[in-house]
Amino acid sequence: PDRAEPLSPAAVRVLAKPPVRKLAKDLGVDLATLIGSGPGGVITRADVEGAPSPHRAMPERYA
Amino acid sequence: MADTDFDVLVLGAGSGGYACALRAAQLGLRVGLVEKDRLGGTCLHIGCIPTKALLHAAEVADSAREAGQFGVRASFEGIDMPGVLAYQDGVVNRLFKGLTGLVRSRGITVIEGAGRLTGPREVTVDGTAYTGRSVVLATGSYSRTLPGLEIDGERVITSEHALRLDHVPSSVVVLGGGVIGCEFASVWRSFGAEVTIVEALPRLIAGEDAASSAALERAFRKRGITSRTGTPFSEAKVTDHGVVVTLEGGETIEAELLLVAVGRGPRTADLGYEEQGIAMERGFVLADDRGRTNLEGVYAVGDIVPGLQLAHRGFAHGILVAEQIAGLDPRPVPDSGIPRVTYTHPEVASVGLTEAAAIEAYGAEAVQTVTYDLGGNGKSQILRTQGFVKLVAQVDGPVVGLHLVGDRVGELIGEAQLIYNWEGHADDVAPLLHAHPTQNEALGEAHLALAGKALHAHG
Amino acid sequence: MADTDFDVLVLGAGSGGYACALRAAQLGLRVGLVEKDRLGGTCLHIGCIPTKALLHAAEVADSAREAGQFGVRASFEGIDMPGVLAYQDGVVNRLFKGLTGLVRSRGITVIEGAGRLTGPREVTVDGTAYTGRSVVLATGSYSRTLPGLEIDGERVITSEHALRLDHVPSSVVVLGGGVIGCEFASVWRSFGAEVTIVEALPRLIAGEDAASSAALERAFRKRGITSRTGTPFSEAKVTDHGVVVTLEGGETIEAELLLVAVGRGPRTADLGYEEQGIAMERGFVLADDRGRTNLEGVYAVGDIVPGLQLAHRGFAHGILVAEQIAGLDPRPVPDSGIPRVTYTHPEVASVGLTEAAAIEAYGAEAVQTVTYDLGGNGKSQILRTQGFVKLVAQVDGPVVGLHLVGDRVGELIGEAQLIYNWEGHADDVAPLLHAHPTQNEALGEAHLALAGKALHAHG
Ligand SMILES: Cc1cc2nc3c(=O)[nH]c(=O)nc-3n(C[C@H](O)[C@H](O)[C@H](O)COP(=O)(O)OP(=O)(O)OC[C@H]3O[C@@H](n4cnc5c(N)ncnc54)[C@H](O)[C@@H]3O)c2cc1C
Ligand SMILES: Cc1cc2nc3c(=O)[nH]c(=O)nc-3n(C[C@H](O)[C@H](O)[C@H](O)COP(=O)(O)OP(=O)(O)OC[C@H]3O[C@@H](n4cnc5c(N)ncnc54)[C@H](O)[C@@H]3O)c2cc1C
Repeated sequence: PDRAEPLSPAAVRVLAKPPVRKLAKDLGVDLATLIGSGPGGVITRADVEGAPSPHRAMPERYA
Repeated sequence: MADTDFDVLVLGAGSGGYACALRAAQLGLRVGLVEKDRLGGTCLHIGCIPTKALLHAAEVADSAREAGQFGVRASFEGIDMPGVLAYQDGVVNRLFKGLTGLVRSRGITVIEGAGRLTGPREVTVDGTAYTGRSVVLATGSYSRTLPGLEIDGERVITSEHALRLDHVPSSVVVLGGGVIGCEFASVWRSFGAEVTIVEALPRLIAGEDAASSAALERAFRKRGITSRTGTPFSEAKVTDHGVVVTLEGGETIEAELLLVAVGRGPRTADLGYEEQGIAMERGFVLADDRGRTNLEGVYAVGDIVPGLQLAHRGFAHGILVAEQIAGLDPRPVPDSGIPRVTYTHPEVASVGLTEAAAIEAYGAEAVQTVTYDLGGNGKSQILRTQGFVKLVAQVDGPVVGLHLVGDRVGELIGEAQLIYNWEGHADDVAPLLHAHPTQNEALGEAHLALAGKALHAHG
Repeated sequence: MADTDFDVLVLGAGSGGYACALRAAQLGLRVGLVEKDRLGGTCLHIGCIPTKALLHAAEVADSAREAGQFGVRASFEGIDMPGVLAYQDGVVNRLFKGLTGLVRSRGITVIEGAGRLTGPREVTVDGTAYTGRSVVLATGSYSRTLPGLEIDGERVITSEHALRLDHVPSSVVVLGGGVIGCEFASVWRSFGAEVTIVEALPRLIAGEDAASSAALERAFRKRGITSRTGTPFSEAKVTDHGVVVTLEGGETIEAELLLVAVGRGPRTADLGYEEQGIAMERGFVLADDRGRTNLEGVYAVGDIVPGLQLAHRGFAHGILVAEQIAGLDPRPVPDSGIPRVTYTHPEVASVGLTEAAAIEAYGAEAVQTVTYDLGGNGKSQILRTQGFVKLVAQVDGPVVGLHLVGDRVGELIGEAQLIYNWEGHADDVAPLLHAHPTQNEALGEAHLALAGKALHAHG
C-alpha cells in the first residue's frame, strides 16, 4: 500500500516498539518513511534493517 | 433510580474488580461496586500481601540467624507469632485504608453484600436489584481441596488458615508444590518447622522452566525442606497429635499440620452465571482478550477467567475492561507477557516462554539459551545467594523467555518483562549499562553473553 | 619479541583496563595488561565491592535491631569488626579468584609492575619496554584531600583506611556529602557511631535530583545522622583522643575520626602522559566518545576520563575501546544513560536528567514530572521503607529522567535505564504489567500516572 503523507510522530511511535525506534535512530532511519510489515502495520526490526541507512554498516554480529 | 443504576456495575472488589472500578471512575463513568466481604479481595486480605509479609518476617529471621557470617553479633531467639500477625495486619490495614480512601475519593458507590446475577445486566444484593449498562464479573477464586480430603481448619488447613496460625507448627506437610505451597514451605522452614512438600507432578513450580524448578528444589533441600515430587497423595487422617498423610504406595508421613495447597478454583457457583447463559468451562468464565463474555455488555476479569491467577493480571484485566467500556482502544497483554514471581527463599521469577515451550513453538534449532550463574555477580556474592539468569531466545531473534533464581531476583523481573514485551534482542540490551554492583548486572551479563560478548563469565 | 609486543597494551587493570583486555582477547587480539597492584583495581579491592559488603553487614545489623517490629525475637549485640572484615575479604577474594582465572583463560599476558608511557605506543615496566599497536590508558583514580588537610591514616583517613578499620568508631565526621561520604555515614550509623556529614554544597549527593537529596537528608536525620550542608570546612586538628574539625565561621565538632571524602582525582601524574603529548585537562585525559585521545592509537578509559567515576562506565569504556580497536563499530552510551546508585539506607538511584537539567534543556513548559510515593507500594510497606519514584518527561515525549529513593531501589534502575536509553514514553510502559507485590510496581504506577491512568495513587 502506498502512503501519500508521512506518518505523524505519534502514529510512528505506536507502530514501533522502543528498541526498534532506538535501532532506527542509531541507523539514521526515519520511521515515518517506512511501511510496517508487522500485524496492524507494526514496524519491525527487519523493516528498519532493510531500509536505506546513512550510517550503513550495521554492527556486525561477532561470535 | 440514580442509586441502583450505573454505567458500570462490578461484582467483586478484589484486584480485578476494584482496578476496573477505579479506572472506570477515572474515565468519568458512574460505577457501582458490589462486595460481600472487604475491598481488596483475596490479594490484599488473604493472599499476596499477608503472605509476602510472612515471607519478609522469614527473611528477617534468617538474617538474624545468619548474622554472624556477616560479622554482626546477633542472636535469633524465635518467632513471636502474635507479633508477626500484628505486623502483617499493620501492613494490610494501611493498604486497606489507602484503597478505601481511593475508592471513596473517586466517587464509586460501594454496595455491601453478596450479589447474584439476576438478569443479563442486573445484580441483586439483599433483595435490591442493581443494573449496569455494563456488568463486570470479578468474583475471584477459592482454595480447592482434593476429593475426600476434608479441610477442618485445625489440622488440615488452607492458606487462609495458615495465615492466621497463632504459633509456629513443629512440622508440616504441604500438599502441593505450586507457588503457594512453596511459599508457605519457605516461611515455615525459616520459622523453624520441619517441612515436607508432597507433589504429584515430577517437579516443584511445574509451570516454570525446568532449570528453575531444579534450582529451587536444590536450594530447599539445602535448607532442610524435603520435596517429595512425583508422589501422589493418597489420604490423610487426623490423629490426637496431628495428621498422618499416606502417599500412593502406602508410605506415611506424620506432622502437626497438613496444608492443602492444590490450586484455586473459580468462585462462580450459584451466582446466576449459568442461568443467565454465560459461556463457561469447568467453572471458569470464558472471555476474549478484551474481557468480553458471550453476553453483550457482560465482562469477566481476574481469577475467574482461565489463565494465570495473579493479582497484577487482575489489575490489568480490570483496567483494560474499563477502557474498553469507555470506548478507548486498549492494548491487551497476552498471558506470556505477564511476569511471574515465587517469593520463596530463594526467589524464582520469569516472563515469557520456558525453554521447552520455546522449542515447541519454534523448533530446537531455532532456539538458543544462555545461563549466567550468579556466582559471577558481585552483589549476589555479597548477599550470599546462589542462582542464575537464563535467557531463552530465538536464534537471531528476540529474547522470548527470561528465568531467574536467587534471593531478591523478583525485583529484576521489571526489566525482564520490558525486554520480553518490547521484543528486545540481545544486541539491544548488550551495549547498555547496568549499575555495579547490582544483581541486575546479571541480566546485563546474560545479554552480553547471548550477544557473544560475555564479560564476567567464562565463554 | 612476542612477549613484549602486543596488539593491545593496557596500562592498569581496574574496571576499565581489565574489561578492555578481556573483550580485546575475546576478539582475537593479543593483549598485554600492566598492573602494579592487584587485578581488579579500585572497584574490586578498595571500592565498590568492599563498601557494598560493609553496607550489607549494616543492613543485617539494622534488620537484627528492628527484628521485633516484624515479630522476630532477636537481639543485636554489636559489630564484630574482624568478622565483618573476614566476610568482606571473603567476597573480594572470591571475585578476585574468578577474575584472575578469567584473565588467564583468555590468554592475556599480565605484566606485573608499575608502567610508564615512554613512547607513543610504548610502556616501560621495570626497565623492559613493551609495545602495543594500540595502547589503552586505564590508571584510574585516587582519594583527594583538601589543601592543608593531611591524611595520617589514623585520625584523618580516606575510604581506603575506612575499609580496613578494626573497630567501630564512637563518632565520625565525614567531610564530603557525595556518594562515598554518604555510604560510609550510612554504614557507621548502622554500626552504632555518631555521624556528622560536613558538606560545602547546599545538599547531599548534589549531582542527584533535588528531591532525592532532600529525601536522603530527611531519612538520615531520622536515623540520627547530622548533615551540615552549605557548610564549608575550615581546618582539622588531631588531638590525643581524636580530631577537632573547625567549620568556616568557627564552630567546631569533635570526633574520633575524620573521613575525607571530597572526591577522587585522576591517577595520571608522572606517568609520561604529558611528555608524550597527550591532551589533558586538570589532570584528566581527554578522549572522544570512542575513547580516542589526541594521539593516534592511544586510548583512555575509566576514571581518568572526565565524567562519572563509576565502575560500570569503566567496563563500558573498556569494551567499547576494545571493539573500536578490533575494527567493529560499537555504539557509545552517553554519560546521561549510565545508571547511578548510592547504596545508602535508603538507597538513591537515577538515570538520565534531573528535573532542573531537563528544564534547562527543554524549557519549563516542555517538561512534566510525576512523583509516585512508595507509601502506595505494597512491597515497600512490607519492607517498611519510604521513598518515591520520580519521572521527568518531555511533554508528549519520552521519559528523560528517572529518580528513585528507598531501600533496595538500586535494583530497579535496570528497568529505569532501559526506559531511558530506549527512549520509552509513558504510554509504552503503562500497558505492561509489573509483578505484584514488588517494588518495581512503583515504576509501573509512576508511568500509569504519567500516562494519566494512575491506579494505586490519588490523582
Ligand atoms: C495465599 C495466596 C498468595 C498469593 N500471592 C500472590 C502474589 O504474591 N502475587 C500475585 O500476583 N497473586 C497472588 N495470589 C493470587 C491473587 O490473590 C489473585 O490472583 C487475585 O486476588 C485475583 O483477583 P480477583 O479480583 O480475580 O479475585 P479476588 O481477589 O478473589 O476477589 C474477588 C472478590 O469478590 C468478592 N465476591 C465473590 N463473590 C461475591 C459475591 N457473590 N458478591 C459480592 N462479592 C463477591 C470476594 O469477597 C472478593 O473480595 C495469591 C493468592 C493466594 C491465595
Ligand atoms: C570507596 C569507593 C566506593 C566506590 N563504589 C562504587 C560503586 O558502588 N559503584 C561504582 O560504579 N563505582 C564505585 N566506585 C568507583 C569505582 O571504583 C571506579 O569508578 C572504578 O574503579 C574506575 O575504574 P578504572 O579502571 O578507571 O580505575 P581503577 O579501578 O582505579 O584501576 C586503575 C588500576 O590501574 C593501576 N595502576 C595505576 N597506575 C599504574 C601504573 N603506573 N602501572 C601499573 N598499574 C597502574 C592501579 O593499581 C589500578 O589497579 C567506588 C570508589 C571508591 C573509592
